[in-house]
Amino acid sequence: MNTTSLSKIAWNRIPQARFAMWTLIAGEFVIFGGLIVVYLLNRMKYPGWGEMAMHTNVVAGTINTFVLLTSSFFVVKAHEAAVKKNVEKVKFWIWLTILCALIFLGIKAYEYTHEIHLGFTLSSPALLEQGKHVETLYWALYYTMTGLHGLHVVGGALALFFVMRNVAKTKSYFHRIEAAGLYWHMVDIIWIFLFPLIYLIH
Amino acid sequence: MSTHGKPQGLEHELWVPAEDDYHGHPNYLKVYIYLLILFAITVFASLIPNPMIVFIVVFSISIIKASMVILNFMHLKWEPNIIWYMLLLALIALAFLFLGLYPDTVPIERFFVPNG
Amino acid sequence: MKIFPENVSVYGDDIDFLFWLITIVAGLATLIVLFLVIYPVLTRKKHKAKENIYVKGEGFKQLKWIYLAIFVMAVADFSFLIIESDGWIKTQETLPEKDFHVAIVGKQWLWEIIYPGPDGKLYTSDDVKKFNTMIVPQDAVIHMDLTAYDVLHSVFIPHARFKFDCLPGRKITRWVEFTKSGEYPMVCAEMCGVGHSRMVGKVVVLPQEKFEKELAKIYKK
Amino acid sequence: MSTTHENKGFWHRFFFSLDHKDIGLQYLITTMFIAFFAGIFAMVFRIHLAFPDYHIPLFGIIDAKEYNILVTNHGLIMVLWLSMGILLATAGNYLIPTMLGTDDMAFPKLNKLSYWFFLLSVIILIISFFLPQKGFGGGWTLYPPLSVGDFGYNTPYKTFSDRFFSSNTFVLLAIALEFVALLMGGINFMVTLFNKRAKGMGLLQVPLLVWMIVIASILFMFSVGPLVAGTFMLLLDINAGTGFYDASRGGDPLLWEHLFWFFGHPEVYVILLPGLGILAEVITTNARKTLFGYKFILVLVLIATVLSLMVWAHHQFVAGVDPRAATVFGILTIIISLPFAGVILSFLATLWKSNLRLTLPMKWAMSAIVLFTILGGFTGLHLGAALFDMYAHDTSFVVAHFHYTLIPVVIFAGMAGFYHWFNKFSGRELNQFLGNLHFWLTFIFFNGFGIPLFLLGLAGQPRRYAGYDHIPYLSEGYLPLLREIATISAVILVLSQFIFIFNFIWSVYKGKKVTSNNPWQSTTLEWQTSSPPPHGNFEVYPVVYHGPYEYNRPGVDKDFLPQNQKI
Repeated sequence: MNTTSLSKIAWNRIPQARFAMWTLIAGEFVIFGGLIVVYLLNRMKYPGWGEMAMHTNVVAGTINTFVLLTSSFFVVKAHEAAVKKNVEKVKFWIWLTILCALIFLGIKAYEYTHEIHLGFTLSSPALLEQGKHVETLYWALYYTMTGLHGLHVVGGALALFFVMRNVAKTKSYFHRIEAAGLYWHMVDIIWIFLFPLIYLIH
Repeated sequence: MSTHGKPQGLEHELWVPAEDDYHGHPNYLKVYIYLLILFAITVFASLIPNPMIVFIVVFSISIIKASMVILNFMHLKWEPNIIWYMLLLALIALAFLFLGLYPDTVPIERFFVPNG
Repeated sequence: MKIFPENVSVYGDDIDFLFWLITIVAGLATLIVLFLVIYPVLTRKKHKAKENIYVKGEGFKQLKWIYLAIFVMAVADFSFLIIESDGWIKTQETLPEKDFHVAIVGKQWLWEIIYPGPDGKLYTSDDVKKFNTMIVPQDAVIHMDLTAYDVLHSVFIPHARFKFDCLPGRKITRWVEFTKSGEYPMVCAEMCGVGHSRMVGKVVVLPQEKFEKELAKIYKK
Repeated sequence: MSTTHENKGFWHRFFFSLDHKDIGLQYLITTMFIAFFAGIFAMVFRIHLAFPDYHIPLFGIIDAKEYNILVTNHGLIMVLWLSMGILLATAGNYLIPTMLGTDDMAFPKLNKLSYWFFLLSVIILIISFFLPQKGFGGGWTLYPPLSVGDFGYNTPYKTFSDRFFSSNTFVLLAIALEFVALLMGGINFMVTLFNKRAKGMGLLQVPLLVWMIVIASILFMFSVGPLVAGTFMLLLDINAGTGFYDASRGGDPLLWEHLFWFFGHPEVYVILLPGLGILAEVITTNARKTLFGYKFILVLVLIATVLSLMVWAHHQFVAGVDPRAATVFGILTIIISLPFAGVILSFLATLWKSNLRLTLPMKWAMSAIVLFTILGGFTGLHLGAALFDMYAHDTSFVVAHFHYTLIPVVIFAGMAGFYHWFNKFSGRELNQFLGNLHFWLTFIFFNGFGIPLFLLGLAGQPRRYAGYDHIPYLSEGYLPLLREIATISAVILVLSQFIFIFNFIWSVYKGKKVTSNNPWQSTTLEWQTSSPPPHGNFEVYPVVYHGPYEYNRPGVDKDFLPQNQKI
């Protein structure tokens, strides 16, 4: 059986790096999905959360969404360059992506400091003093979801960096760019869901 | 890795080329621009005063955006079925989780014994 | 030798019946399984190697006995379900008209029983709180509000075949009706810390007149 | 044992090795090490229940807090570390590449990393015993709010270092790390199955055990996700003062129960499926018959996999879930018993009219089927009926039920596999007399322990009590006697495992060398190479021509036809 031709991909034939990455991504979806399910249900249960959502910085969130969408585009460009085995272009697009990740994290850090300044923290003792017990949970979930996502941004950027360095050094392993890129897209997709849930619905 | 003793003969049937890029490439720029347009719609839709409508509009656009990224940027369109099945199973699991949790979360009123 | 503790509630018989029904049906299935395991062992020498049947178990014709067994099992299972759903709806999903209302609140590690007080309403200022001993009238539907102050607890009255968890932050109302007066244990069935095994209260079931006298005594204090 | 690795030192072999066989053995030894303690715990708390005044050597007379710690850690270790460590990690690592006829896993480095995470989780779990709380004691289900504070006395932790260096935090970290380890392992298994099969081996020619381990890994991955998020939230509840499970802050303790059992029920199948796979291998080899209904079993298992994601709330029938939802979960629970009935019946059909060899692995396998079906499966019907569950929930009946589902799968099927493959991975033979002694002692005293527990549960004995003598209705009649029988049996059950450990160690060093690579005359690929397999598993990559269970095939002169042998 010769399976190299494009049209005859059987239902289970896929290179192993990509296969492993897709499996990982499916697993990550369930983790974040669990958090989003918890968030959605509590959001339905406590209408008071809408008021809390107004305290988030929509402008910063919008810029961040744009940054991540753009970085996703950069990663596919890097993949396109990797297919052509063009090391310089791969390096260029990956560096742009990592720059986007840094911008994202910077804006997120600015948001966090602002919110902590307002008294919204993981445990929000300030809200408790005002008698807003239920609302503390909103901020706990906010920090959990965005924090976990932020960790994935860091992880994805590091993965991209190391893969790029290895590719630049050895001039091979180009398929790893796509695998790391897949992970980066997953980070983007999670944000696509987090952004409206956290920032837009009041 | 260097200590690996490799057996003789054919390793295994060449299931797939390990590095060859055998899937198609959509026009990434076009997809990116569509994504930006949808993103703009999302942001403007959030200005609607009714939160329920905002939720429905914004969440469905999110699903469209996510599937565009998955299908085009992540090349799911060209991936074999097993990846689809796997993602489908993840969605099924999440749907069950949501349905199972719903009756025990949303309609429940909080209660504390007064003067407890 | 009795298997269950003596049944003193109106729905206890349903539960005992369900147990015996499933046990008997499962017992018949057990005999079949044992036969299917032991018979091949006893006759293992009879089959010379090549007399074996090379059956792959494909297609309906070869699998028909298994399909039949699964079908029979499905029928049995669903009849259990139908039989038990009556009792489940009666005990859990419906609340008959109440004769007496009481709240049981779990607390590490005792049961706090809240009686409604002279006004007959719970959670008002004249409520009376008692610990560990709950007095209830006989032959009367008793509504129990189950909740907890700190961690999860679970009210378990074995003689009444009643069990339900007490969760902090929510009120769950279930009912029970005792058919016989006496003292019955009320234990905690959910891990609640070091004193879990010492969290043993009792239910005192009294005939109506005697119960009213006792209740009046409690309210007086 | 180490014929192929003489030139490598201990550290190289048991810490840095990339070979999947070494990693499998690393898993085996680590899990046996930790399970040894869990077994001792069980012995100690059982003795405490039946003979509260007995001064237990090394432990003394244990108090309620120590009792809770022992029970909790017994459950945690047995379910999360032993069961998955043996059936998924050990069996998967050792057997998947050898059965698929390839040299190693798809990602050997990831495999090694996965073991390191597993080892780290074990170390962190052990550290949790040396923290001020002396171990976690809030029940293996870790239900908050009990698991958030000082589970012993409900006194909240004061400072951050108190909270972080507490047994709660460390146990949760250990669990999280173990999940990560098994997720990495699972990805590896899956990719290996799909991408590294021997030439000619179609997906339906893969031995059932490999399929079962891979399906179990996938199921594990999809069910564990929400619990990983939940564990993260519980860690924050303990350490950062959030209120995800605190009702006064808008959280909900029931949320944890849902997330936990959303994983916890599929977990039962994660353990069960590899067990069934081992049974399939052992039964076909010893029955000298082809497996009845290979595809049928595979389809049933796939159905059960999807169904198992929607039955979890039957652990919570009386935990405050909506009773109407409980009805739905009850129906689904009953439905999921049907596919497994089909699998067991297929195994029984394989035995039917067979020319079976009553070898030691076969004894383990057949008793696994009997015990699992009769006392584990059928009592599941009792508990699946929500109305009876209201009475039996959280009593010893449940304890007996899940011991009768897990022990046949983990111990009996696991031992069947161990005795079956021992001469493959060690190159030596086990002592048959000690093996038989181990089997019969385990079989008899497991029942001597389990059946009294059923009766105690029916008498209304709640679980996790550190003593029943102060409760009148539980200390009258024959109940104390039953507890004593159960305790003595449990003690002998645990002690008889020492026979096994002795036999294992003795046979590894002093056992008779195997004379044949394929002593059971089995067909699958791992038997077609030397014992133990060399580095890289095969001298020449095998080429596969047949399905995995070609026994007594018409037209073949021998009664078995190896997968890599042309007719």
